[in-house]
Amino acid sequence: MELHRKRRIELIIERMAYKRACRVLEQAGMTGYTVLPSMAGFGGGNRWSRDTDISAASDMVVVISIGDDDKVDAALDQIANILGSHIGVVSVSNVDVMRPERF
Amino acid sequence: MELHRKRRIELIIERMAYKRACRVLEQAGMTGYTVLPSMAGFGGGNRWSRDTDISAASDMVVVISIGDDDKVDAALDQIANILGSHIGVVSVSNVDVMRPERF
Amino acid sequence: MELHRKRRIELIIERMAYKRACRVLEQAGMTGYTVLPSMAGFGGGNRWSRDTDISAASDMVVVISIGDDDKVDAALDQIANILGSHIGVVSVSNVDVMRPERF
Amino acid sequence: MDTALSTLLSPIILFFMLGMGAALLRSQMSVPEAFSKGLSIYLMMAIGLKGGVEMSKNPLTTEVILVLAAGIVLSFAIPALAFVLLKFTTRLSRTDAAATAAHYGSISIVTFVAATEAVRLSGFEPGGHLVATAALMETPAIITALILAHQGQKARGDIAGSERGELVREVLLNASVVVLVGALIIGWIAGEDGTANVQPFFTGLFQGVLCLFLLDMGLNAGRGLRQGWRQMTVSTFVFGLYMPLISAVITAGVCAVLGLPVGDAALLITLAASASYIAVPAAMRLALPEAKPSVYLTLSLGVTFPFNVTVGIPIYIFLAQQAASLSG
Amino acid sequence: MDTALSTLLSPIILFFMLGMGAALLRSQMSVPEAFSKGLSIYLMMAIGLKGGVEMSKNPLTTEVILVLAAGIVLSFAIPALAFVLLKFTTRLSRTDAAATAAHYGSISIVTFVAATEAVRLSGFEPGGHLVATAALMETPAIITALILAHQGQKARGDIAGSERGELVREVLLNASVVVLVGALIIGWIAGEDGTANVQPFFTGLFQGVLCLFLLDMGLNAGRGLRQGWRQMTVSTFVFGLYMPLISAVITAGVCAVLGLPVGDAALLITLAASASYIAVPAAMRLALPEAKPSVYLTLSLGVTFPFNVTVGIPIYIFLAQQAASLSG
Amino acid sequence: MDTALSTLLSPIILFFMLGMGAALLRSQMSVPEAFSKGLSIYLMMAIGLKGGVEMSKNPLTTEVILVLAAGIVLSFAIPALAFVLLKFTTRLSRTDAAATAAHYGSISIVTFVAATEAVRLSGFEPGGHLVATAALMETPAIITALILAHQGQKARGDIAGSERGELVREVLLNASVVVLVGALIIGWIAGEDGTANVQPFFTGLFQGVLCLFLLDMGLNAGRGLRQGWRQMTVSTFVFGLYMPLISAVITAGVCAVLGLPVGDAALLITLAASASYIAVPAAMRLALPEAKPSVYLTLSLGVTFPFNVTVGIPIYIFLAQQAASLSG
Ligand SMILES: Nc1ncnc2c1ncn2[C@@H]1O[C@H](COP(=O)(O)O)[C@@H](O)[C@H]1O
Ligand SMILES: Nc1ncnc2c1ncn2[C@@H]1O[C@H](COP(=O)(O)O)[C@@H](O)[C@H]1O
Ligand SMILES: Nc1ncnc2c1ncn2[C@@H]1O[C@H](COP(=O)(O)O)[C@@H](O)[C@H]1O
Ligand code: NA
Ligand code: NA
Ligand code: NA
Repeated sequence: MELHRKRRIELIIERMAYKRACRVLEQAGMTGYTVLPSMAGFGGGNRWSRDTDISAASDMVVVISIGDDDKVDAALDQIANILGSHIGVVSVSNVDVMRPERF
Repeated sequence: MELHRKRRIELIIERMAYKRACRVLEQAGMTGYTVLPSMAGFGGGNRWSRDTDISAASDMVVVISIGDDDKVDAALDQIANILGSHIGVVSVSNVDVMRPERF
Repeated sequence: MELHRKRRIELIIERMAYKRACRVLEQAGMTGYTVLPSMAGFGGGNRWSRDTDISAASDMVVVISIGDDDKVDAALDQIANILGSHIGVVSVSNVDVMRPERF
Repeated sequence: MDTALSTLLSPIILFFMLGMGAALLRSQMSVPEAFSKGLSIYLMMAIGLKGGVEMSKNPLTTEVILVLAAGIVLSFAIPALAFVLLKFTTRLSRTDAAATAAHYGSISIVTFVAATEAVRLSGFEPGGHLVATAALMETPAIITALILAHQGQKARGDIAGSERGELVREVLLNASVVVLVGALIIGWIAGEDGTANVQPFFTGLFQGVLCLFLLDMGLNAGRGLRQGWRQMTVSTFVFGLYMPLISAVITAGVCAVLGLPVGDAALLITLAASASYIAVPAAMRLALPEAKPSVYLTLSLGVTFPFNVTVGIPIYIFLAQQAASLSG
Repeated sequence: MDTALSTLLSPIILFFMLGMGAALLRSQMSVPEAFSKGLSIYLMMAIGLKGGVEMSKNPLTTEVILVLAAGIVLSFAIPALAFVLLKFTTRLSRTDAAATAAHYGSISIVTFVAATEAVRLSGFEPGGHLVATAALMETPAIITALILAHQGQKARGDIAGSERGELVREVLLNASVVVLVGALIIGWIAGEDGTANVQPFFTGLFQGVLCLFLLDMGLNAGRGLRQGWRQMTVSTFVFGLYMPLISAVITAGVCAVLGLPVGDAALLITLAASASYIAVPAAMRLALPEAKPSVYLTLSLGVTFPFNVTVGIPIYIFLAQQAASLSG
Repeated sequence: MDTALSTLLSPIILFFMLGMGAALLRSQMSVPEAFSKGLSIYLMMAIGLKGGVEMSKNPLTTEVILVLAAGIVLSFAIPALAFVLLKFTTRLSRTDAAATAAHYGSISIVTFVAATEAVRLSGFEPGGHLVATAALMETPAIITALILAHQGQKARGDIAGSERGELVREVLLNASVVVLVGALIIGWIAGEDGTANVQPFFTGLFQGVLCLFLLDMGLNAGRGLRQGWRQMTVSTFVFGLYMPLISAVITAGVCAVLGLPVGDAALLITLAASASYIAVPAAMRLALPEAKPSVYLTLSLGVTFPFNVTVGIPIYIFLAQQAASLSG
């Protein structure tokens, strides 16, 4: 199985802003992303938990997107802008994929 | 804390097919996996969202499985076969674990 | 976009014990974590599935926490203690982040 | 056509339109999946119980058995017709056409329930065995579709990780078959007296829950349509409108031959005209993963379902009246 | 003040206190989010339908239109007052003060529903158009707050990925506006007869469901208070207690001028005094992401909401009686 | 034994069997966790309220206090007996045996509810204080088990991250204790009149909701059994069948001595015979994480629960009748 090096963005971001982040990923040319719900967390000294948080205000979701170096760089610039206003954390790591033409 | 290098499979796959992927992981000798729900995504030009998608057809889940190089390679061969028919994306990365004998 | 190398803990742990793990992360000085629900899994020869598991006993959650090397090491020591009694798997990987002062 | 209007203005249909409208206007509101899945189990229990209780009051007549048989035959036959029409009028691949055809041979329980309410509103009382017919019509269409899809193709090796029996289990033991058939048998065993205590829940609330459920179905259908319509050609789109009418007319003929009363005929026609959007898509993902869900789901959920719930059902009641007057 | 006590000892309020107590004692229990979100959709459908049916019985009088207009004006005006008070008495930033002010101009549907039950218990019957007023009062406050926040500040570029219309869609097509207004119109169209079949679900169960929902609201409010109170100063905390009273007194004056009956006045006062904790926080995250949710959420959900549900509502009914006797 | 049959053929039990059958046949259907957790909160509110209302009608007699005390004593004592039996007849480790024993000392609310319905069907009316007894019996068993597990073992350091009070909070403030005890007190305070408005929801729907809930419980029990049975020996398996009977016979003796009426006796016997599968497993994961959940969960949920719901309850009613006739 031949594998190819790509970059994986993992963006933890407040729920109300995730669609903005997704649009940014699409505009940067990322071919796909997947959004996972989260149920609890801690940041800035505060704990939150989804089942006891009636508004979407402190709810976070996780956006995963795998893509080429260039596209990831383009996306990160825009994500930095979003995270200037919105609550969230972004990290990038190396992953190996099988069908490189799809990313 | 001594750490040991292993490989981590992250398989994003349509819900209806995830049990096939899990059987493949078990057959390849992976000692465990965990399946996470997802709530939205984008791929092939289409957006989907779980709460507004009455059938399981475009719902994706994420399967995480950590294991030895050999077993991961064996699993990837079979996963490639599944992804020949089913919707999904697989990626592999390096991780460090504490109790290597468990993988 | 300048990126900085950090470590990412991914702890898969039984639901009843996740708050213990979170306290450990906080005590070790990690600045944040996010907890994701999972829906199914396999380990030790047993499959489990959330929708058909009325008690929280075999339910797993995934705790993600990104931080400095030192803090991660401190946290791992304590997590090793927890995993001596509780069901779970921990792995660590390298990630790049944008605002290093936040971790 | 006065009852047609009063059907259209019943709260159930109005809530459906509300949901559909909100989705088309890109409202972000949604009913949580876990909640609406729970409601759907409630609805299936309720109609299963009701059907079973009614069946327990009458002996199994030949007419009942004929209706069941007619349902099965229709579910087997309609996909073949749908497949031919799709291959002639659209550019869908063999697999896509077969998968889509399966949806039209199978049924939509929500359409069935909405039709039941409309039939009652029009003053007819359908028999309990129509619920059994609905359950029996879910599956045969899938078999026809698989034969059509694989016909004349070299056998393909199994997908890794697939298991003997997983498709059969999915098709024969999915939630709607288990709950519908199970509740039907329970209603049959327990009878009117045995189920008296649970009636406030299953009968009293039924129409209210249906409003809530149809609001969600409207949201689903509207979003399905909005997201999927760009991938559809005009010829596939119109298939979603004329195919239910063709099935309805054929079934009206069958009803006339069998001499069914209006209530039963209206429901059998609705079942034939309705298209699956839960059970069959799931089965297709297992059995024909190469078929594109965006095609068959947009058609059955985004086009045919709203058509049936709003315009279709009054037409099917009208056809049932014609069929009954022909045979009567 | 006998009815005040009987309000406080009604199961609805007792379940609220149970939830709040459990949360303050750090119980880990919770109502699943999907379930309580489903229940909230039920509650909004129920009050929308009920309001619509009642409005269908009477023609649209000038009084009705005046109440609707008064609601809109209050929703626009209250945030300006709240903003001034916050800037004078607390150290909140301009943005935080504006965002918080928006919550107090908008409304809390659950407070409204609890007040409706209490008003009925006290022997008054509020009009159906108060539901419409509630829906209309959700939004204007947001506009005032945005003007206050941006006033005298240099324009900031848009956040990446933001889309024209996303805020408008969030504000005008959120779940509570869609369901409330939609159900109101459906109730209006279908009328008493048309909705008779769905009454067992929407009317019979209403108060029971409310108990369950308020148990969850108590858990939410208690946890909100426990987690957020350390980040609050005394001056912000007391704002959450006196602001509803100020809004209530002003609105009582308006009611006296308009000569509203006690039931309607009590609900309009409650709406003015209540603070949003779902719709406005969501809008603020989109429009003013720099404002700290821990401030405005703790205030509206952890302080003002419990205050209103327990102590506030009896006071507002009392004020409504005074206003009515003044004008009568 | 005619009532035994009619119990077995009641819709509630039939839906349980349907779920269990579907799970054993490997159906993939499931009730969403969020939905069934919501329903379980409803059920606990309903029985709590009902118990409280009934207790409000009668003064607190010595008999009531004796029943409460008997329940507590049984919950303390049964685990000791169960532990000895497990150590003698099986190869379970000390920890596993202690953890399993805790489950049998504690109770299953669903079994209690099913028994309440069966007792009513048999023509007896249980007292409201049995609900309070149920709540009181949840916890003592855990204490006995912890003593048994730690006895004669060197003290182990605390697990990292564990917090003083987390176990106590989990055990005394878990959802079932909070809701059950809270609703009981609310029912007591509000009384029959005060809860009249919420009765349609909490009483009218009760049995219907129970059907839906037991369908899900059947699915859970069936899957628990199917997944766990390979890890069980015959001796642990049969423990799940005879232990409830032993507890039942002992409790029947207690009931005879106390001279309890049939309805109360049947429920106290059922409580003693039932085994926890929610509260105790959660507590054991915190307090005895080394104990294997696959053992205790398969036993209590996969073996004892189905046994009790189908065969056990009729036996316990029969034992209660014998006890009453002995003492009467
Ligand atoms: N590059 C990607 N990164 C993360 N998730 C992806 C990616 N591509 C596809 N996906 C997920 O896989 C689903 C199907 O994608 P596709 O196979 O491109 O139609 C999408 O809806 C996403 O949820
Ligand atoms: N190698 C692995 N990769 C991913 N998840 C795992 C792995 N091993 C165990 N798990 C998860 O941890 C749970 C308990 O596993 P175990 O400790 O092996 O009984 C499993 O049910 C999985 O959800
Ligand atoms: N270091 C981190 N690792 C993982 N998740 C984080 C981290 N920091 C913050 N988060 C998540 O982001 C949310 C907001 O964090 P903050 O921006 O620090 O207020 C938290 O509630 C967590 O869910
Ligand atoms: Na059909
Ligand atoms: Na207000
Ligand atoms: Na017991």
